[in-house]
Amino acid sequence: MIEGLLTSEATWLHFFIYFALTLLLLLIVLGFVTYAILAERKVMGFMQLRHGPNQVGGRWGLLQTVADVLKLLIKEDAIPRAADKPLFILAPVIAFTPAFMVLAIIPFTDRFQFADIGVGLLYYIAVSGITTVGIVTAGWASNNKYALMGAMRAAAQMISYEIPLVMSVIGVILLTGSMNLNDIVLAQESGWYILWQPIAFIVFFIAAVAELNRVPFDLAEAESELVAGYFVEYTGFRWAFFMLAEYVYMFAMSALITVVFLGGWLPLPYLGFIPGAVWFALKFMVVIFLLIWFRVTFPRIRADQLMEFGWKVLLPVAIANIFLTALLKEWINLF
Amino acid sequence: MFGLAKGLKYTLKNMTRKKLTYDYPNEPLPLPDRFRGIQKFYPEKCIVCNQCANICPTDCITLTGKKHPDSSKRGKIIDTYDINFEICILCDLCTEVCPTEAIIMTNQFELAEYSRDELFKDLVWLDENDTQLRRENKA
Amino acid sequence: MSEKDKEQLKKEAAEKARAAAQRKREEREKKKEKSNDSASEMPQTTEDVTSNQDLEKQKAAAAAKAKAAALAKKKAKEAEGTETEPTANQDLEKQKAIAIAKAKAAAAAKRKAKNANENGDSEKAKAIAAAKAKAAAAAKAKGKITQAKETEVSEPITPSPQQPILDRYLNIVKEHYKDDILEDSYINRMSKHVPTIVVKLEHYYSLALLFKQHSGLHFEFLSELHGTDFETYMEIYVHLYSFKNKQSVALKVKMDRENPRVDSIASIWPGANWPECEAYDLLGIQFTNHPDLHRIMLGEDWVGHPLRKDYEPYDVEV
Amino acid sequence: MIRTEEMLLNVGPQHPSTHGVFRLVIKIDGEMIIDAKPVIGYLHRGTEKIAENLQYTQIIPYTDRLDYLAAMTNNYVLCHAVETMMELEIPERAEYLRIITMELGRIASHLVWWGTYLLDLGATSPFLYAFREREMIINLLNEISGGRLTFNYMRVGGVKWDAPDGWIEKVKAFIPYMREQLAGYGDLVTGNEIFLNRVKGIGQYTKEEAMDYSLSGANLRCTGLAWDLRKNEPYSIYDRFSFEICTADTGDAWGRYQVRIQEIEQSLRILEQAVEQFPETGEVMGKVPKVIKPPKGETFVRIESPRGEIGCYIASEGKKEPYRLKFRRPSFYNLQILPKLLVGQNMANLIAILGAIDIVLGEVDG
Repeated sequence: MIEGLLTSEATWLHFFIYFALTLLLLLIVLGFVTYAILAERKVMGFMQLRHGPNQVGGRWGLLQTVADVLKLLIKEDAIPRAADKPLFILAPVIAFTPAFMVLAIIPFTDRFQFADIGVGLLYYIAVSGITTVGIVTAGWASNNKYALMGAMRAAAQMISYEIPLVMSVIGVILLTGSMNLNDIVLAQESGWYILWQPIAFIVFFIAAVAELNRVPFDLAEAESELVAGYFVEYTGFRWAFFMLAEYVYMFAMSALITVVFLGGWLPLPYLGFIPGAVWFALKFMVVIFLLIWFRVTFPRIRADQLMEFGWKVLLPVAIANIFLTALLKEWINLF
Repeated sequence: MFGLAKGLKYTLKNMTRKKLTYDYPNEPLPLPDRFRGIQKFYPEKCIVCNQCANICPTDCITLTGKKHPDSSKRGKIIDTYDINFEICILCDLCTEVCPTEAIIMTNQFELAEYSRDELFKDLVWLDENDTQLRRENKA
Repeated sequence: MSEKDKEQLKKEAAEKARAAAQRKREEREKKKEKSNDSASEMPQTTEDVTSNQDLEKQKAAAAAKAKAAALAKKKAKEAEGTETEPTANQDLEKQKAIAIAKAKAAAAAKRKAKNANENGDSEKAKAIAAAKAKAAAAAKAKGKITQAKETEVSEPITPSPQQPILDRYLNIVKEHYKDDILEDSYINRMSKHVPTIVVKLEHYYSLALLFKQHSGLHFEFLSELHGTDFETYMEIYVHLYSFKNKQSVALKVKMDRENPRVDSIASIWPGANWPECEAYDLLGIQFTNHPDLHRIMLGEDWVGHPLRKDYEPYDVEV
Repeated sequence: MIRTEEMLLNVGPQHPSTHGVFRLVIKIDGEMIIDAKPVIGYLHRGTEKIAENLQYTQIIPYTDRLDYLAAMTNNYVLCHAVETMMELEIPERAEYLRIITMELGRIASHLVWWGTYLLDLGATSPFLYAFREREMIINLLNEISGGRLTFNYMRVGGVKWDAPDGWIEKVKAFIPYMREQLAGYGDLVTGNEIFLNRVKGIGQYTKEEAMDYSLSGANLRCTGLAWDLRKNEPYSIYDRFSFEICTADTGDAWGRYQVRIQEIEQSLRILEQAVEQFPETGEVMGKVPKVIKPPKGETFVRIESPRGEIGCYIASEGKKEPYRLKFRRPSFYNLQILPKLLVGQNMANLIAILGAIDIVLGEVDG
């Protein structure tokens, strides 16, 4: 449907339809962010024997995040005097934009996708890498030692983990023979890639958590060490932008994992009567839950150990996986 | 990896356990009888012996007595009695030394005020403070 | 008017103005000084200190008198046969050797008495009384009886179980030093019978070093170090412990109160570093050769040393 | 050409992981620490000076505020010092109550350490689990003393209150519960590979260094020296209980972790026996003169607090007030080794090392 719109005649009507659809996605994403934060707090609360937010919006605290965002919006916008002002203002934007841009290529169902690019996977990884620039910019522009250290950590971490992330999906690409996300989903009809590529999944998942800067890889923030890392000087809506970027990115990454390894909108056998959107949402939520669950349980990894793990464990394993997959593919082709 | 899995199992198990936090300001905090909260003062029991003011480690109690109005009786009665809750540490020593139990502890512990002056509690306030009085006052 | 005249006039005017300004300034300064004089009446002037000293001397004299009175009382009591309470306060200027000898004599007598009579309490009591009398007699025979010795002699209980340990310490110290470097040594019964050694100020460091390094002493653990202001002198109290020998010792050193200065032992036990800083901060004791002596608790701009007994709180705002 | 620069970083006095107002000025090269200088005194309240004008009973509430995580031991050390001077006889029942409350306090203190240490390392949950159990202990102590943190429970010659009805049974029921939770802690943290990597080999020192720097408590025992004043110089009635001195031989943060966790177990053992032997009846206050006036002289006693060796020195002139009162505060001594441990470590290890020493700033600053 959307694909049709893109290639159709450029009329005002089509523009508005497309615009409306984009707005819809934006609302979905913002709605997701609102409730992902709530869900995270609730799940963390439950696992820690607390109730979590339950004051604003009834027993389940449904309006808690809304109230928080409102508070952030009316907060004073403080910019440190010694900060590099233009960069300080620009940084949240740089961090935030790519997180939204990557959403364009995610196939939520077989119909609902904004851009069906041939190299979708590559596009995702390339664009998402820009977020790091935003984080480093923020850390530099704040003119704060903690922020700078956080930014440096973030840069080192992103570079080290981008590589295993890419390497691990090469196995999937080898099996599919395409970098198009629709093709990847359709290739999983015989079985999800989590079954065919378990090693790739584990490597990808770990690298993804690191890319998302989440526990146990939250070194860039590291509340107990660097106070708040790169956004220590940010307040109000600028800070909210970082938060938003983080959660939108989490949304995108979970969606990507769902698409690449969990068969996207594909149903389980004999359950095809349930619509694809529901399947997608279910798998997506499992991934999100996993991320939250990790956050509740694990302590933070140390910076040098993180590097060591990335380069000495994940990367060799990912490369070995490519080799194995190639062998497997040849072997299957033999018969 | 095994240790990580064990940890994950532990947190998951706790997800369904009974929650420990409760709705504090709406649900009062259950406190034992011996709890040391803001003092209650009985002016009629006080014999102005000054022991509480003397034992107070932070010197937050000031009191004055006056002659008994009924001239046939001896001794003094209390005139003013102030506790400065800016410096009171609720150590319970004043109630411990009081021979007549004229000053006792209550279970009331919420002391937040908007100004420091309001923390200066006088005889009237301390006399009227009679919620959740402590039953057992002497060891 | 020529320009020169003008200039001269200007100069003169300027000079006048300057002179006036000068005068004003001087006046102002004078005023300031006056006000300063009235404002800066801090208690720590030399006069006050000396008067304090005088006071202390008087106090000391009074204390001595009181002691003498107490002594007389005690003697009377002894004659009646009642037991006097052991006051732990030894008179520190007395020679320890005699004291120890006497204590030993008392102990021997006591032991004898104990050995001889183990049948009944009454007998025991009698024996103890006899022993005491003997010891007292022996002490008297020696002539110069001092208060400290008497209290030790009249002690009703057996010598402390720690006495041999203290003797051993003293022997080791004697081996290493020709002259007498100790001011005093005794068992502090109030402090779980810890052998206590008071060393002369100049030998403090070397004795501490000996205590750590000698294999028979080997106090490798500094448990506590602090100073006390005793009004007539300052004192450093060091509690040492040997994990090897399972023994402890309290090492004390006294110093002049007006200019307290002592060697630092932080190079022997690094653990003494901060406690010495604390003693410096709160009591003003100077530790020579300390690696980093600074005011650890109060900050460098604090006036005075709070734990000194003559401390007057100094507050800018008051 | 890359130019590097040293950076001076002010960690604290307000920082999430300094556990109070503790300031650390570090010189760093990248994330590597070249030099560290601790600055303390932000919480100095002059307890020792205040105490010179107070009667002994009045000092007890002040001791609560030194090591506010284990106030019972602080209460005890002061009372013990005065009792040693006056040679007082303490009734049996009071001794047992003292032991029970002190050991409960020790467990509570170690639980706080466990929770906050993991919080320093980035794990949020253990803190809440630890506080669940600590809350139960605090409730128990609240029931007997009337305070949740500042107990003011012990008195010279005994304790203030007798145990309320059913209190001993509650303690009895708490012991197996705590054991069960302790096993859970093991699942959650002790076997966790990330955690092990964070603590093993971190902040290591030898036995000799530990002794030199006057370390005590778990900081000393983690080097393999079996030294516990409860066992080696028994005070109160600790010689009646059988328990072991927990040691580790690694001398690093992992060793300290193990020692503290085992100490919780040993404290439970002591509690178990104490509750079993608890006398049915008896006084809780010994025969004490109305006004406490220790004789002229001085004393120094030391006991084992959760943080190490806490000592109390009293110089008395035979008056109601002490002439000089001095506390040997274990955290103050333990913290001295910090600069030495930090050199050459990175920022993340700073937190791990500082946390493992287990300081309470109220105690460091006196």
